[in-house]
Amino acid sequence: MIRFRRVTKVYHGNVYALEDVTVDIEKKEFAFIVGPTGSGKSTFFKLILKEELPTNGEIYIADTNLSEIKKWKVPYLRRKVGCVFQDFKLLPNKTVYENVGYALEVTGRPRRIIEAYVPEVLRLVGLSHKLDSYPDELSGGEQQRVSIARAFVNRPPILLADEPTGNLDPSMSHGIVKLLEKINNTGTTVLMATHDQDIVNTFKKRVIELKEGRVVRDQLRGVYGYGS
Amino acid sequence: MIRFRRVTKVYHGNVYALEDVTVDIEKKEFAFIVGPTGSGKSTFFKLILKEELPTNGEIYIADTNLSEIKKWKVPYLRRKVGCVFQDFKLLPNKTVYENVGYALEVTGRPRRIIEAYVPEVLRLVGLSHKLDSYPDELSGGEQQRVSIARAFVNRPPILLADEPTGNLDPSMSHGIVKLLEKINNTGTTVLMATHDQDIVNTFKKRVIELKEGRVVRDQLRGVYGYGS
Amino acid sequence: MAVNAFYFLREATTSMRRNMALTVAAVMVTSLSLVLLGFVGMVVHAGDGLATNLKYRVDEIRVFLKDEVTAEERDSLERFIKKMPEVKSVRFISKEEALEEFKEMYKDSPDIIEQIEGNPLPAEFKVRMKDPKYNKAVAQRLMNRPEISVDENGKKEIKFPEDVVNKVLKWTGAIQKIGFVVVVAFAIVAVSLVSITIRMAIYARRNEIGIMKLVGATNWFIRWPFIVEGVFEGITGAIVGIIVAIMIHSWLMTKVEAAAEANLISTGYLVLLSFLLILVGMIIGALGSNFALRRYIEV
Amino acid sequence: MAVNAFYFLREATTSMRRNMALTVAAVMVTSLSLVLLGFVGMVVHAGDGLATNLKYRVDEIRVFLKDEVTAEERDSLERFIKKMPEVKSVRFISKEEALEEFKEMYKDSPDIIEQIEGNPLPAEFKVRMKDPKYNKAVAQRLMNRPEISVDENGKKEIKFPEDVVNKVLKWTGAIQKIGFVVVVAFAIVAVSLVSITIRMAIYARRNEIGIMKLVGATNWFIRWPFIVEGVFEGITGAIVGIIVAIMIHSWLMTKVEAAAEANLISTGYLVLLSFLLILVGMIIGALGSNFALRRYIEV
Ligand SMILES: Nc1ncnc2c1ncn2[C@@H]1O[C@H](COP(=O)(O)OP(=O)(O)OP(=O)(O)O)[C@@H](O)[C@H]1O
Ligand SMILES: Nc1ncnc2c1ncn2[C@@H]1O[C@H](COP(=O)(O)OP(=O)(O)OP(=O)(O)O)[C@@H](O)[C@H]1O
Ligand SMILES: [Mg+2]
Ligand SMILES: [Mg+2]
Repeated sequence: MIRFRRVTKVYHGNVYALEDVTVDIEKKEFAFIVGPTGSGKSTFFKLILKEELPTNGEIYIADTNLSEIKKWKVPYLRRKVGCVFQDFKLLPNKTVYENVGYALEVTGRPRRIIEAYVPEVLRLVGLSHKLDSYPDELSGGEQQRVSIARAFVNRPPILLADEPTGNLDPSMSHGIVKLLEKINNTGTTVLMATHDQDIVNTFKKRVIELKEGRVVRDQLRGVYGYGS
Repeated sequence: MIRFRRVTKVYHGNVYALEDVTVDIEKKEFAFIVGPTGSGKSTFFKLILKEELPTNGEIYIADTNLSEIKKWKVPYLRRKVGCVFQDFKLLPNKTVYENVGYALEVTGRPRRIIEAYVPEVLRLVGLSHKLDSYPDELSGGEQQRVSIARAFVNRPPILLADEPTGNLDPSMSHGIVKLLEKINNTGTTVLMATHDQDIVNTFKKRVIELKEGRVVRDQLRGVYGYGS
Repeated sequence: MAVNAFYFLREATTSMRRNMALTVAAVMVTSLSLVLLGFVGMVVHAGDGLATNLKYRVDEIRVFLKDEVTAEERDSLERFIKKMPEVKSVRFISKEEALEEFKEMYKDSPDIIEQIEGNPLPAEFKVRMKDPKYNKAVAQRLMNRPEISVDENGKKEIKFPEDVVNKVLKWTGAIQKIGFVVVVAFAIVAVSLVSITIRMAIYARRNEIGIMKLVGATNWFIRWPFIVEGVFEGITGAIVGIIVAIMIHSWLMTKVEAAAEANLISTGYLVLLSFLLILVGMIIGALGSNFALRRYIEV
Repeated sequence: MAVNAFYFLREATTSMRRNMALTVAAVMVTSLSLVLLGFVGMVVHAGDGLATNLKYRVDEIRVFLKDEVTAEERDSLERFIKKMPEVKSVRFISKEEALEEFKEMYKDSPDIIEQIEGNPLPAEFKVRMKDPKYNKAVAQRLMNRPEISVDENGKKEIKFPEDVVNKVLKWTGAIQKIGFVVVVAFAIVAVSLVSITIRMAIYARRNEIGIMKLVGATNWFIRWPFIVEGVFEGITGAIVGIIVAIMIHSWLMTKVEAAAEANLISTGYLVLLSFLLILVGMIIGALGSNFALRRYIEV
């Protein structure tokens, strides 16, 4: 589903965010991406979304080479890849309902679909009572959950989650990862970057560890760190 | 140092973010604020900074009633209260160096002081190599550490930290909290909101637990949750 | 697509409501530009009217006849003149009519009229050309006609429009040139102002646009609400502009017209101008937003 | 404070460099507004010059004398007129000079001059007032002087400026009124455009301003760089505006002046206008940014 072939990403000519990364993620897989801060996890996701272009190497999504996708087709790629951004990226001028609805609206879904899907997905993340709030009226954790809701309202075949539990308390975090697991069971490929030891250790999924831009571990049923 | 007297904060007339909160935090104390997402931790900090006004009750900082502080004096209050914001709040048009320097510049410190303090504090949080990067060129964890550096470059008597480790890996998190402990030992009052069980359990400080806006626990040498 | 059109409209209106300050600013700038444009349009039109008015008087040469010319000779000359393709009309003024005119002209200076004995004034043809530029050529062709009187120096008495009129014409010519330059300048000013406004509005929302793109919106999906917004602001600006222009018109122009004793701007022209302004407003809005969006919408 | 002044300057320049698009937009708007302002200023000044020029000719009444008046009587009348406080100057024109003038005036119409026998023209005083409005009053006071000739109806022969001139004067009066209104309108337009621009620039950075306040910056600490920026943009805009205005001036006005055969705008006036525009630019920039900041800087 997602294939990285010797991918290197260099910012500004000297910041090596990813170096020689080769990874295969199969359809329906669930993998944690772990690694210290600044090790290139977010960059990994940005490359999949074609938000950044690789300096070297090839990336394939569902057997399509990203570098061969035409500019005007990029939006259609992004609709297939739901993403929970580390900094949420909510539209400040839209309410919670509108923020989530927007991801459906861009695909041209009719209104009644939106009116059915959005409240449902917001109920799943526990925000039914905040439909009409604006992002700056939400707590950090609530914003994070809106971002999660938006990423999968669209039922995309791939779901990326960049530290989706960073602002959530442990029980809420467990709930969210359980939700991701449920989504994964319906056939969605899920990639989740995280620092949360408990979660990684509890859920025992594939773990890809990055360090200074290199893949230093790729382990099925792994735990957070070697030492722990 | 910080006294809340029956403080209630209501948003929009019906969202009770804090309800009847009475808390005393002594000078030189170190306290964790814990509680599920949306329980009012950030609101607690916003009230101390006079970013929001309480709906009811009184807040005293160093024996000054916040509601009696004149408008033009609010900036001087804020210089005494360093704050690590949950969403970092970095100036997007300034480099890392300038972002941290700005907190000194607003107090009218001469250039040579700025040139001495800023690199020093950035070294402490491990960002010496990113002085000239802009916030959107940093990873989530790096942005968070810039925010931490800015909050205490000024050596304020009070330091608030709103989930300062949410985007950091466990070892970096431990380092940061150790740093906060060191700062606390020099006489600074430190309040830290967090979801991180490990940290709370390891450092064994005073724990104030909020739940739906109410203080449900206030315990010296506490742990994260009752259950754990 | 029907769903989308509705969506874009809704999107544009909510965006305008939530960014009230920006919307008001954009409408203000548009209407200011269009008021200026309309105002200049009016002034140029009025100047044009004035110029035509004056031109009307300078495409005419006066051909004086010898007193002894007979009626037949006169008619033959008249036919000769009328046959020329450059000539629009010929008017005959007899000696008596000429005297009347002279007396009328100098009725405030009785001393001059008193001095006149009998009728020293010659009969004349007032020959109007299709364009003032033919004056010389027509006069040339009349030079060898015997019916035309001759002055002391033996020169045929054919009079061209007076110097003063010529000078005024030069003036209005210059004013018209300025007017044209000013209209073009203002059109450029208007378009650039609106596009600056819209560009700033988009600049203020550049982060939002970036997010929309990451969520999978196509460029046109992002653009449309802005364009609808631009067009709407353009039209609103035009309407405000028209109201202000009409107010200025009725207040100022009536004064000028009273002074000039002429109706320089017709209602028909005002209506035309209004439609034009609305159209220009729409185009400005649409082009402005589309142009501005180009910078911030690259995948 | 010295440290701060330096800081604010640095802050303003980096901010401008980093928000190049906005800076260029603000400068463009300022200079456009000031070009308009300067242009209108020039036109009004030119119109003013034209009007003074014409006024010069209408503050003069002509007092005709009886042929039989002696030199002493004439001198006594001249002294009587000169004593009046409203009178600026008196010029005597003898019968001979009057005839000369008449002949000169009608040199193109020999038939009229031929009709004149002897010298039917009276001697006259050309009496120039300090202001045209005194014409009537002075004439009134001359009504019972016996030296002044009388027409057939027994009315004293005192001539007022001619109707045509009056009409032109009405015109220029109207133009000046319009000019004044336009100058005021453009000043308002300029200030509001700049303040819109700066408000939008600040709107685009409202989050930044919020952060600065949370970090402990006082309102003035936040305001100063914006004000420096506004003033700088105002001055730059003014300079661009002046250059454009001078270019327009030299291109267009020389044409008009050639047509009008008069030098309507002096270099001194242009220099004055330039200084004025720079000053206005600075004030616009400072006021605009300060005004705009008020909305977003509340603790
Ligand atoms: N736009 C950019 N320009 C320059 N450097 C960048 C840019 N984006 C990221 N980097 C750098 O690339 C490195 C990897 O960043 P990335 O955001 O991928 O890390 P991360 O693993 O997501 O870290 P975190 O856990 O802190 O979010 C960091 O050193 C960062 O400073
Ligand atoms: N400006 C606001 N307007 C309306 N409601 C608000 C506003 N700010 C916060 N709230 C609400 O107040 C409650 C408490 O918010 P707060 O940000 O204090 O929570 P928190 O404890 O910091 O949560 P988290 O751990 O998720 O950051 C939440 O329900 C939130 O939706
Ligand atoms: Mg990251
Ligand atoms: Mg919070």
